[in-house]
Amino acid sequence: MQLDNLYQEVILDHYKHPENKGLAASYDAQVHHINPSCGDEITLNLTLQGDKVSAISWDGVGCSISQASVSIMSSLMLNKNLEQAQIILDDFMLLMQSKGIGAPDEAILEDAVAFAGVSQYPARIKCALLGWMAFKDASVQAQKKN
Amino acid sequence: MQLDNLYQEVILDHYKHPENKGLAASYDAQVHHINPSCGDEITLNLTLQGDKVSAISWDGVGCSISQASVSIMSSLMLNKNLEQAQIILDDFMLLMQSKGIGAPDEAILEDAVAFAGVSQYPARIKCALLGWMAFKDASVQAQKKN
Amino acid sequence: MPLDVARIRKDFPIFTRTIRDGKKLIYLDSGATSQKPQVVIDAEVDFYAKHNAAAHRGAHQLAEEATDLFEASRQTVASFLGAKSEEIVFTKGATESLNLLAYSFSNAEPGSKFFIGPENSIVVSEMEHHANLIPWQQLAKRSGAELKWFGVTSDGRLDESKIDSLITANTKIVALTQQSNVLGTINNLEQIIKKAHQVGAIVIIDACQSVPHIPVDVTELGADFLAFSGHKILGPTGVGVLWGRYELLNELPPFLFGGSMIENVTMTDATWAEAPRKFEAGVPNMAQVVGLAAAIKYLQAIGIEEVHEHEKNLTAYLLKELAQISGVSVVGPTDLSLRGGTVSFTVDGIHPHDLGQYLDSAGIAVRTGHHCAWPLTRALGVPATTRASLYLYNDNSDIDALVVAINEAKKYFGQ
Amino acid sequence: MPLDVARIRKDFPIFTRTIRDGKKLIYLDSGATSQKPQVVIDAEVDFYAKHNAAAHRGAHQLAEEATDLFEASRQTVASFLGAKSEEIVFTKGATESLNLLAYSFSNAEPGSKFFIGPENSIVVSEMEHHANLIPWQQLAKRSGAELKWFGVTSDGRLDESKIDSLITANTKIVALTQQSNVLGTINNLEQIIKKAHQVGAIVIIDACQSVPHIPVDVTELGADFLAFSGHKILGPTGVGVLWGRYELLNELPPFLFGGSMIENVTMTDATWAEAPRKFEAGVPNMAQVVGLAAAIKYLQAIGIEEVHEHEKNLTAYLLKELAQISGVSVVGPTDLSLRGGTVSFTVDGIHPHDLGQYLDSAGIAVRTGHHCAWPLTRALGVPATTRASLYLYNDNSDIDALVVAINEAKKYFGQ
Ligand SMILES: Cc1ncc(COP(=O)(O)O)c(C=O)c1O
Ligand SMILES: Cc1ncc(COP(=O)(O)O)c(C=O)c1O
Repeated sequence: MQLDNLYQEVILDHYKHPENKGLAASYDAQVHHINPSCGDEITLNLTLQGDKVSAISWDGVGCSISQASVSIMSSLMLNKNLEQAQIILDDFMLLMQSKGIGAPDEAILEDAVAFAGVSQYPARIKCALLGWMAFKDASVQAQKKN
Repeated sequence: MQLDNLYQEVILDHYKHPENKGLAASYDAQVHHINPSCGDEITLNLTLQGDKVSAISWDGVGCSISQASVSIMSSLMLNKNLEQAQIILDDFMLLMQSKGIGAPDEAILEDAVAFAGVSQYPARIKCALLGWMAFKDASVQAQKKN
Repeated sequence: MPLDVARIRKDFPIFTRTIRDGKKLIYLDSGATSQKPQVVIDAEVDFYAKHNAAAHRGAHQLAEEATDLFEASRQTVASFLGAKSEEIVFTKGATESLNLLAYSFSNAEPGSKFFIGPENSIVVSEMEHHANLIPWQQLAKRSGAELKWFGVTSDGRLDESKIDSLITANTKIVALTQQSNVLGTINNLEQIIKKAHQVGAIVIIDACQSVPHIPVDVTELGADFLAFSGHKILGPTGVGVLWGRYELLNELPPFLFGGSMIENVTMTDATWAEAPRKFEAGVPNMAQVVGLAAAIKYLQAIGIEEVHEHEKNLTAYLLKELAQISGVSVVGPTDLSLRGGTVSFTVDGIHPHDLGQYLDSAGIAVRTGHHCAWPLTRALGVPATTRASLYLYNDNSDIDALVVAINEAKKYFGQ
Repeated sequence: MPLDVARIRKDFPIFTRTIRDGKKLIYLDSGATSQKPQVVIDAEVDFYAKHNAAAHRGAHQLAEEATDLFEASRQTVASFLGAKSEEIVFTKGATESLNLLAYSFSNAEPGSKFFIGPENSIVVSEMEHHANLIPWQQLAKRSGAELKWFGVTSDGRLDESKIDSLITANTKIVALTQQSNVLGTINNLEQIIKKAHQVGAIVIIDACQSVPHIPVDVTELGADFLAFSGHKILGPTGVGVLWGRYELLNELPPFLFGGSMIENVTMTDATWAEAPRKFEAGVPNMAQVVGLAAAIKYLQAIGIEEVHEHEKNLTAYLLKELAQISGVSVVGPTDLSLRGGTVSFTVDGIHPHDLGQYLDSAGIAVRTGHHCAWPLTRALGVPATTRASLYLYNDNSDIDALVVAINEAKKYFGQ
């Protein structure tokens, strides 16, 4: 079934068992992002130690794609330094724009390669990006604070 | 030629030799009417004696239809009482809405029957009506004054 | 007479295409936009191919024909609504119609009946589409007026209990939807209109979701202005209607300024043509207006009463079937006398976006999200809903397909 | 390469019809609206028949396709203008584009670079179309700003001699036409744009009559905003474009409020999406936007340079032929380097309306009157003019027919 390209098992797993969900009490930056076309929302807390992501937690409501994406992203980014995080982010953006023909680098994106199928569904790309955009925003703010 | 229905000789005659053109110095009411879609303008001076149109004069710029129409109208209305004028006006309005199939009453409209052909050219009906609307407006104002 | 849906579907070319590798198109998204019968497409084509010229601007034959078609379309719309021809203003859509009103109020001088100041209030409801909410929020900000609103009852009806504190002597505008695009609720506006007129307020009706589906006669309705979009009533995109009671419409200050809406213009000043012309600046959306008239004639030939009856039966069937699926909750009234064929619902454990995607993979088009009525979605306490909206080309088999697919989706997403 | 007009005419279905009992259609009214090639009509039909759904509002396949077509059209328009995709706002026409700007300025808060107050001035010209004059008159009234204008020289050019007193440190807006719809004058705006930017003013270009006829690259032009209509560039009615430099466009407050232009909405407040979305409230004129893109592609395939060259040659021929008819006076420049193919003229003793009617009876469509530029007509000291306006489907034989008919009209009206 074509739909299985979109809803890979790892996505549905993360949707049901999200990682790093539940907001930490302390953080360097907190951001709240919304997808205006569907109403999905997430709040993301980020803490840096030097230029390393030392803590990341989030809460939100939304579809399996947006929630699984932020879950996978949060695990992926934890303990990365900001340079590595940027590389991952760029790669993920590229994958989202690839219209289903991108060949994602599993060494970099790890579980996030599961979102390759999303790029065939233009209306869902924003769902997949919601958490990543929040991370980008939060990391800028956290750096400013430090 | 179909166009001859529109440009009857009496129309072109009045266009070249307009009657009652040149504004009288005194009047009961003066009105200025414009056709916004083409820029035709006329000024009309009207004097009543009791309920009789005792003087009517006008000036203006515009196409043959608008200028001939005000010329013919002015001659027709002169010395009529307001009741007769209203009958003539109503008849002319009806003729203009007749889409080329009206049978104008020559006993009432006299030379103004020449405008029967205008009703086939929707864009020109406003030209033919310009002077008549000015007359209507002026007669209301003149009555108020008296 | 029940509608012959099989025959009706033949009038709509889109139903000859398939979805996602060969699946039949089950279109349940008419609340967002309706499909177009061939006669509407043909009317636009005919205009371009045979009569295209700038209406009201030229003494040549093409311009005459374009003008005739354009004005005859105004007549068609007027008689459909029980209105006078000169009460119909063509816009690009309901959104423009409603914004036109909000800006025209702003353009009124002190002393005008349209002038609105800090002492006034504007009343809307919690079930408004953004298009009938944000323009009034902004007018309130520009003018200093207070924005008030009717709430929504837990079963999705307009809560009229506070009418006396909402509509008061200071109320200038009451702007309400006739049929909710989320809940399907049909609002009986009689009492509210009466009350509004008692206090001298102007009543504006968002009829986007009503005029395409139920008989609406503006004289009977008794409101002052009414707006709807062509694309939801089988017509082209890019055209909408604003109806206004003539005395009001003609007194209302204009909104867009430009060609064809003027009486006289100098470098520093301008005066206006009479309504409706003064609200139609620029070369109009002629082909779309002509297409809209064709859509209305198509609906009239079938009968808007018949369409309404058909949708009522379909809605009854849809509600009955949805009630049998465990985990499905319909938001909005279930009493058929209070609602039309727009049905929003949630399915436990499946986000609407995921459900919509699954349905799409089965060829079924629905809408998911807040449906441009975000405050309502929030008031209902759901993050989003899935909406199936019906029209004359739907039948029970579409609903059966939806029900099968919802049950499949529940399995797919492990619920 | 000269245009193959005979082949081009075959692309336009309207040329298969006849006028006034069998006469060939000689269409010289493209300045009012252009005719449509079959590919444009087909693009609209194709949208309705195969891909119709509400763009940006649904996760189903039809909505995806509608969104793709809509956004690809934005890309087509952008690359035609040398702009970025996100700098293109779709409106219902140039009139809306220009009014959008005037109202958005009004919506700016004090402190914003768009805020305009009594200390500011707005500069236009005496040759503006009402659509680029009255919105600024009204903005001046709303804001208390002063309206100033460039005059027109006796030969119909922009009189730039007073530039230094017109454009000053207080100037907020300079809004000018790139090509006059009456005189045909092409304004070289380089100096004015430079001067306007020196004083920090925002430059708005009415490109209605230029973009369809001459290559326009917004980056080279250097203005800040630019507006034109689809229907004058072979496209559908009911669609227009506003281009804006992105930083400015994104900062500009929105105009129409409603669905799809928001970021977040509560009952009392709303925040906006980024440009261009924040200027496109409501379900958009999708079929018309797609048709406009088809029109632009059609023009690009022929080559806008080639179209311009063709019109230049035709204009030269038209001016030469008109000069040979006694009693005919052309208003506007006769120097071909200063003008395009819109030629207004008067004929001694024949009112333009009568001439137009005569020409119509010969199958020739022209426009007569003030052409929605009444202050200009007054400045020229004529009550009205007759206007012949050329496009890619015209050739010398059309001009020959016009000349014959003018001579006949002179006899008919006894001149
Ligand atoms: C120079 C100019 N500006 C503005 C307009 C207004 O365009 P529209 O009527 O398509 O909105 C026109 C055409 O009517 C025009 O020629
Ligand atoms: C109730 C309601 N009001 C207003 C609108 C706005 O209509 P449009 O987007 O066609 O301008 C819609 C549809 O989107 C609607 O459903």
